[in-house]
Amino acid sequence: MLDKTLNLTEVKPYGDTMNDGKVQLSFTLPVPIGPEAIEAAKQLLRTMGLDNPLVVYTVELTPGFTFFNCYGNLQHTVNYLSIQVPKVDAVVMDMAEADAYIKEHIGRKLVMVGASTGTDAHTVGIDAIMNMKGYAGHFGLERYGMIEAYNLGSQVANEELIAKAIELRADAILISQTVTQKDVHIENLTRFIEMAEAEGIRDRMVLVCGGPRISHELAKELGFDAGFGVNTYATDVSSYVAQEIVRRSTK
Amino acid sequence: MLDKTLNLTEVKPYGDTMNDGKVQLSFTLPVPIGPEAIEAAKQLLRTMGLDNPLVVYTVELTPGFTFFNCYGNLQHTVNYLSIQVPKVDAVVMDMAEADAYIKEHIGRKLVMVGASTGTDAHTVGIDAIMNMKGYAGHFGLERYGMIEAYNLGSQVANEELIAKAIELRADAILISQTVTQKDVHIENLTRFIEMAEAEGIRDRMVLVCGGPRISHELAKELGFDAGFGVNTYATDVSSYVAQEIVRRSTK
Amino acid sequence: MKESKLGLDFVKVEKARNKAKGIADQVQDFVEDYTTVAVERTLCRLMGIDGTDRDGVPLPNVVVDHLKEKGILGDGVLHFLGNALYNTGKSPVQVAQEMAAGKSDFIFKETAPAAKMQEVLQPFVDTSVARIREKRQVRESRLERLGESPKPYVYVIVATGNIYEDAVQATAAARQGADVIAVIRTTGQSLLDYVPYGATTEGFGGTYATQENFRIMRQALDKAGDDVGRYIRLCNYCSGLCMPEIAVMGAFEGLDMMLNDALYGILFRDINMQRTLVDQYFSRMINGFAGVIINTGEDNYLTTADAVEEAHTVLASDFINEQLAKIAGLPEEQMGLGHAFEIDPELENSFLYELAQAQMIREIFPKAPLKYMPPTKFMTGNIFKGHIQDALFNLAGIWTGQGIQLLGMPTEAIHTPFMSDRFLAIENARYIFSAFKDIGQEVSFAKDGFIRNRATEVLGNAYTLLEKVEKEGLFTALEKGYFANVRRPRTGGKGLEGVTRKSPVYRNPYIELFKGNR
Amino acid sequence: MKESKLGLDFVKVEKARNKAKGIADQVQDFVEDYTTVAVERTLCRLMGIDGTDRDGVPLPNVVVDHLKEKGILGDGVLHFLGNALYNTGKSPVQVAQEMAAGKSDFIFKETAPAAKMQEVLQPFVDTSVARIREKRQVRESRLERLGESPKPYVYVIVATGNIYEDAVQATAAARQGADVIAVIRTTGQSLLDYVPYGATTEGFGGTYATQENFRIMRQALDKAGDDVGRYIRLCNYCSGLCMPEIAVMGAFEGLDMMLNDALYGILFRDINMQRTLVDQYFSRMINGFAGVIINTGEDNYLTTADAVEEAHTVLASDFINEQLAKIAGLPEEQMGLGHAFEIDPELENSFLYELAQAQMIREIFPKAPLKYMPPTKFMTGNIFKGHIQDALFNLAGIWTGQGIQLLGMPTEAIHTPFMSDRFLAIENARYIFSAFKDIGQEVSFAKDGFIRNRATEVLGNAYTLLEKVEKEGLFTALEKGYFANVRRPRTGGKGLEGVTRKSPVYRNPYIELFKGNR
Ligand code: B12
Ligand code: B12
Ligand SMILES: Cc1ncc(COP(=O)(O)O)c(C=O)c1O
Ligand SMILES: Cc1ncc(COP(=O)(O)O)c(C=O)c1O
Repeated sequence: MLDKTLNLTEVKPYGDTMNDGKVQLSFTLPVPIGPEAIEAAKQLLRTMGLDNPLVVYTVELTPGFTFFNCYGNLQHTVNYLSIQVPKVDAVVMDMAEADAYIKEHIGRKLVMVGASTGTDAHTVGIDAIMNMKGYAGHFGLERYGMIEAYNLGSQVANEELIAKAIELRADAILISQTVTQKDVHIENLTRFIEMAEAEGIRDRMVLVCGGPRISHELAKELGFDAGFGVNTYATDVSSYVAQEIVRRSTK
Repeated sequence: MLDKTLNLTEVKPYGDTMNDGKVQLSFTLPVPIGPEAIEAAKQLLRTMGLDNPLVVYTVELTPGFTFFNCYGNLQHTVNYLSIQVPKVDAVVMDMAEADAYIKEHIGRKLVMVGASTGTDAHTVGIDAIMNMKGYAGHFGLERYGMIEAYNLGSQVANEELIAKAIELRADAILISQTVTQKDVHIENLTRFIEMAEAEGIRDRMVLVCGGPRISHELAKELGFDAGFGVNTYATDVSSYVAQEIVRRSTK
Repeated sequence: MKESKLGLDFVKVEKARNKAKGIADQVQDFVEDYTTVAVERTLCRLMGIDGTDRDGVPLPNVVVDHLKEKGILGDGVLHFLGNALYNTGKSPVQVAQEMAAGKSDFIFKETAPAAKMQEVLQPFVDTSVARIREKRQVRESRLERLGESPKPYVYVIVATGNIYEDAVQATAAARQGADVIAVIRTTGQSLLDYVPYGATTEGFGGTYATQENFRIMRQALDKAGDDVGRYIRLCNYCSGLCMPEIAVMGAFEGLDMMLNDALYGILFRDINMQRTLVDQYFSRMINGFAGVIINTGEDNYLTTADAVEEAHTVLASDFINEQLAKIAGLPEEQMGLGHAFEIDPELENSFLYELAQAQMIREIFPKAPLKYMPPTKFMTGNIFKGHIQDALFNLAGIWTGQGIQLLGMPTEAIHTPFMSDRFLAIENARYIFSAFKDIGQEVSFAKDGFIRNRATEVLGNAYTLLEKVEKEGLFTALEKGYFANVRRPRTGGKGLEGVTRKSPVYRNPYIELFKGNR
Repeated sequence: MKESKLGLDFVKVEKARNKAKGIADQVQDFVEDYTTVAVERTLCRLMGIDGTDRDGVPLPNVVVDHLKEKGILGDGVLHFLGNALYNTGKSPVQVAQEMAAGKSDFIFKETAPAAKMQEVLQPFVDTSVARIREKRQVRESRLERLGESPKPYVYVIVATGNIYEDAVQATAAARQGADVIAVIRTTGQSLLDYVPYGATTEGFGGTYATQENFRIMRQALDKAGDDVGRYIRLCNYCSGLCMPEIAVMGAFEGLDMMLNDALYGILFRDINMQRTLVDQYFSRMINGFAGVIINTGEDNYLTTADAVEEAHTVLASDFINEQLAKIAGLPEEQMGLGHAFEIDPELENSFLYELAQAQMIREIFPKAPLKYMPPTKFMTGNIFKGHIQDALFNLAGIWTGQGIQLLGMPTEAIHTPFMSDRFLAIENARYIFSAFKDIGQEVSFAKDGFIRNRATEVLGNAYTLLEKVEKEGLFTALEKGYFANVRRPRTGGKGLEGVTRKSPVYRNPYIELFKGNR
């Protein structure tokens, strides 16, 4: 019998009844369509911990490749209460507040240099953060009175970005990465950190990255100070950088 | 590195490269939206054997329930070559062939009684098999010269069906089951077999069931002689029953 | 009315409507002379009789079954109760309880004078009428306060089997944008000749319709409606062996919509035709008085028959349902006449066929809040394609201005909806309704084009069918399988034993009170 | 032409077209005086120079870079080769190979007479022309034999990074109903000033465009086409620093379509504007002669700018691309002018905006096989909703009779397509194309309605913009950021160093052979 009470230390997927464990899946197997294919799919579902594996639709995409739509009841659980996710440590301030904060606690304009790096040509993300007009009703960093923002555009090589940041005596570097195929972003960001260390700016500047597949956790792992994912606005970045710089100067 | 050769003893899901293991999933967790929810989802994906768990979309369906769209790379494999699926043992004959076969090998009309049983009111499936006009271009059993087919309709009680079958001296009973919520079909089919045994017809008649969630394997487990799923036609059933009866009579 | 976008022949429409009126009048001639166990149980409930005996048998059944056994049901339960009250001074529910306890059967030798009986019953009649009227007023004032949703209403089902889980699902759906929540009934309930009692948590493919379940869900939706600032309508099912009984329970608990079709039970549940036709009359009267929108079930024709070949049977049946509802005093604004997007997706120009059909029904029943049903028959386990089939259905709905859009679920061929399925379905509808908001007034259909010709053809075929049914009578038409290819014998099916000819003393004051009133 | 469904002012359309002609003529005045390293490498390839040196540098680069270093590129590679052949009796590829091996640089004191040079070059010119013409004829006879697909063509991408895996995916897509397969290029290739050599298996977000990869894919598609009984078109990308070079490789290998936009490289890859404008001219001439349909990239404007506000920039750019293509001798039937369904799904009546835009472009360029791009910007990780966005895109495509429907994938916001994503996308398109087959001829748009007004407004704004650009010149317009809100300096960006003024001895016989011919 299904235990229908919610236990946050043993959370299961929910279809229409607490703890029913319902999960929807689809995938392709490189085997021809038929009862054996269905059985293979079911066996895989079972290895994933899914009870009552149900193959509801199959189609052969091309001879030897079968696509499956499936459902199953997951037996695994997760302890929601034990989850700790590292979060960017900053109070989000709006533009006026951030400007006032920088004026009061730092007393000079902060210099921030941003780019979409490597072979990545996606600029909409970094533009959303930096450009004057901003994004979704939030002005970008270029509009801030107390921030001097330089947006170098796309496909900027790591060396070039670092050189520019040194030249401008940047307080923070903002990197955007969108293409993630074959983990090209991880490689590129890792190389950036190596170079930043080699150039001795690793601890002198606040290093920030962002993009649709970036999380703060990932950024920290790679050696950045902070990372931002979807639905980030200039306010998030400016608040964090300003507070981080104050934090560092008072250490 | 991905091994890009197909090994049928270790089959993995296929996204766009052999053995990449790509699986698409969606599910709801009874927790509020946020980074902790995403982490919970990722942990569950890992317990399922999915590497690189990727949460690509989240939305809170109602406070405290978050829906996730995810991808991941399955590490488990399945040995396709070792799979054995029991199959209905019959050569499919068309209507004319079946009639001729019955005439030649049995020499009298076969009586088949069908129904959608229990509380199940879905008749389209059993009608597709039995009704004169048939389904998808295949005539139904009522059209066969050498079959006397009785379709009792829907919501027929097991006792009633068995009584009718005995009265008509049926050669085969055909049961259709569509509603599967809370395994009501399993219960109903199991009860039918118990009753059939009690009434002593278990081995005297060929017992067949069918429906969108019925497989031959499941039917055998439940004690039926054969089971038929989606895309079954009258030809499949008539061929099987006729050949099975010949098989039994020659034993 | 505005000019037809289809160039419909409205003279033919009126002729068809007249044929349907002829059919309905014939039916009504029969109906007036009969009552049923369900009608009588309904009167018990109106008298305040509720609860069960020690074995769980509902008290209305205890009373009515007893009268039936005694062979005096034709006198009507109110005759019996009037006499019992007059003779004992007890209340109806006390009478029922004591009868259930075996204390007395309250059947007295002599009968009180009719006027006296009326007098003792009147307070109970008044109470019941006031109770229903009050619920209607609550709805109206909530609607006034919270405002009305634009049409098509977004209608979704919940069907977990457990009323408390249903309430969670319904609340979530309301927050996501649902305007109407229907609680699907468990398989088999429509064949029960009683209504279960109390809150229930175990159903198959649906949840029991009980008065307590109605109350629990009404409360949940009122709360959700306040939270989201919209009035959320609640829907349940009249059809089956308890049509009027469930109608009155819905009226008591403030339901807003009920599935109620004059033919559905006959065709799809093998309920005896005499029984259902008598039951539908009183049930619709109650729905009408309670301000409940009925939903008819023409969509079901197309789950078995072909949507192109049999399109005209849907229209013909809508005409018949309209006329029968009219006789029961139901205003057009409460007639959720049904039809469905059950067209084969493989058919070339499938959407054009459907557009013609949907627009045609819209123009023929201009005031009715048409109930439009989603694809079900051609839905498969391919949830991705299914989601698009549903999007096209939503498109046809906004394009032709349907009233009630019963959202399709991507998982239609798999399971009753998960919470997330409902979310996706609502998101689908909201996107389509917004993206195509003004399409209806932006486009017109080519003269002599495919769409106009198709509508003309379907109307023509419907007219021919209605003509035939009027000539032969509805009973015969049902016997011959004119609808949904299903044949039903006049004296076959379930529930005939519950039909009784009214005796001369029979009285039902509610007919006068309810019919056409509010 | 048939009457406009939008009541478009075709006088204004012609005026706009004239403005665009003025713009293109100005550009051409500049273009005629220049050549580029890419153009010269293209001529090397036409001469049969292929392969690489020991370090993997392609031989065309070896030759052209050498001439550039010597400062004599302005004379043209054919001048150099003519002389070398005349003096040595070797073939062009031998010349290149020996140069690469450091054996000789073939730069001779005296120059042979022009007529003599022409004579020695002529056999190689003839061979190259015959080779391209033959490929064109192969296409035509296959099309004749297998028949043409109805429009819109179903166009899908493959992008695994591995050409062999791409071939598997492409074959699967062809079986599922794709008419065109585009092999997306790896990130960054458009900024390489050479074309990699040989079969490749490692790309990011796409696969290298190489001549060998073209060949492998062409072969796979021919096989698949035979199996399914349809001709399957192959598409790749000209844009970048190697526009004409890739065009000629495509011509040699029987490609059918190429992305080729006069402005795309400038705006979206920061390639120098002089460079791209010179390159596009020769590349389009080659595409034209080879019977290749070009696809322009106006869709990209809307991936950054707003689809409602900037709709007119798409139309204006289509006009400019049309006129530049015309100058290069490309027939209208090969102009796959671009636009895109990048409208915010949250916008009320979003589909009506899009319908107006798509129909407008259809009517303004009646012979062009318009390339219609799917939603990308507003696609999210919600693959279910995304599938519906794509369905609406497909609906707009069939409704307005687009030429090439670049199918959207439900996973657009997530990854380059899986085999199953492509299946779902094709299934989506086929369903919509069939369900709405004749919708275009069935409906018309209300006079003074939303759709007509919107089309008129966009045309008006496009005209105003073209007027301004004609006055200021295209170079200045690009400097001022009139397109896609991107500003590019005239002498900035990549590849300017590869642009050279032609010297008086410069000759390119292909211009005469290719332009407007077939
Ligand atoms: C627009 C777009 C393009 C445009 C880019 C135009 C431009 N000027 O940027 C064009 C058409 C040029 C393009 C080209 C390509 N694209 Co593209 N593109 C997209 C698209 C449709 C939208 C991306 C976008 O603009 N999102 C909107 C912005 C606002 O969101 P965002 O980037 O996530 O930014 C937010 C946050 O992440 C964060 N953030 C981002 N950066 C930063 C930085 C910092 C410091 C901070 C604090 C925050 C932050 O804040 C932002 C605001 O909230 C996506 C699909 C999709 N719907 O997501 C594909 C997509 C990203 N592209 C893709 C690919 C593969 C390509 C190509 C490589 C294809 C090819 N081979 O030709 C090319 C080449 C590009 C290259 N070399 O990199 C893939 C990536 C697959 C993957 N996961 O690896 C996608 C997912 C499409 C797909 N399914 O194939 N693309
Ligand atoms: C049509 C339909 C109805 C019609 C039925 C009309 C009729 N006369 O049959 C109506 C509207 C009445 C109906 C009602 C209900 N339905 Co219904 N219905 C469907 C629907 C849309 C199609 C089923 C169908 O006809 N398929 C076509 C036939 C040809 O396919 P088939 O049955 O699989 O048959 C083939 C094979 O399986 C096989 N076969 C079948 N039987 C047999 C027997 C033998 C002996 C053999 C050899 C082969 C065989 O051969 C057939 C031909 O190839 C499905 C959704 C869907 N798209 O699948 C829901 C569906 C089956 N219904 C469902 C439900 C829950 C109900 C209700 C219980 C809802 C309610 N509470 O009101 C009711 C009550 C019915 C009841 N008491 O059983 C659910 C079942 C969920 C589940 N898995 O448990 C479904 C999946 C919809 C959903 N998502 O909720 N339904
Ligand atoms: C009119 C009508 N009543 C009732 C139902 C519900 O079915 P049941 O009779 O099982 O409650 C339907 C379902 O489609 C219907 O259309
Ligand atoms: C005209 C044109 N060329 C080329 C491309 C491909 O991009 P890349 O320049 O990276 O090859 C596109 C993509 O949208 C395009 O529109």
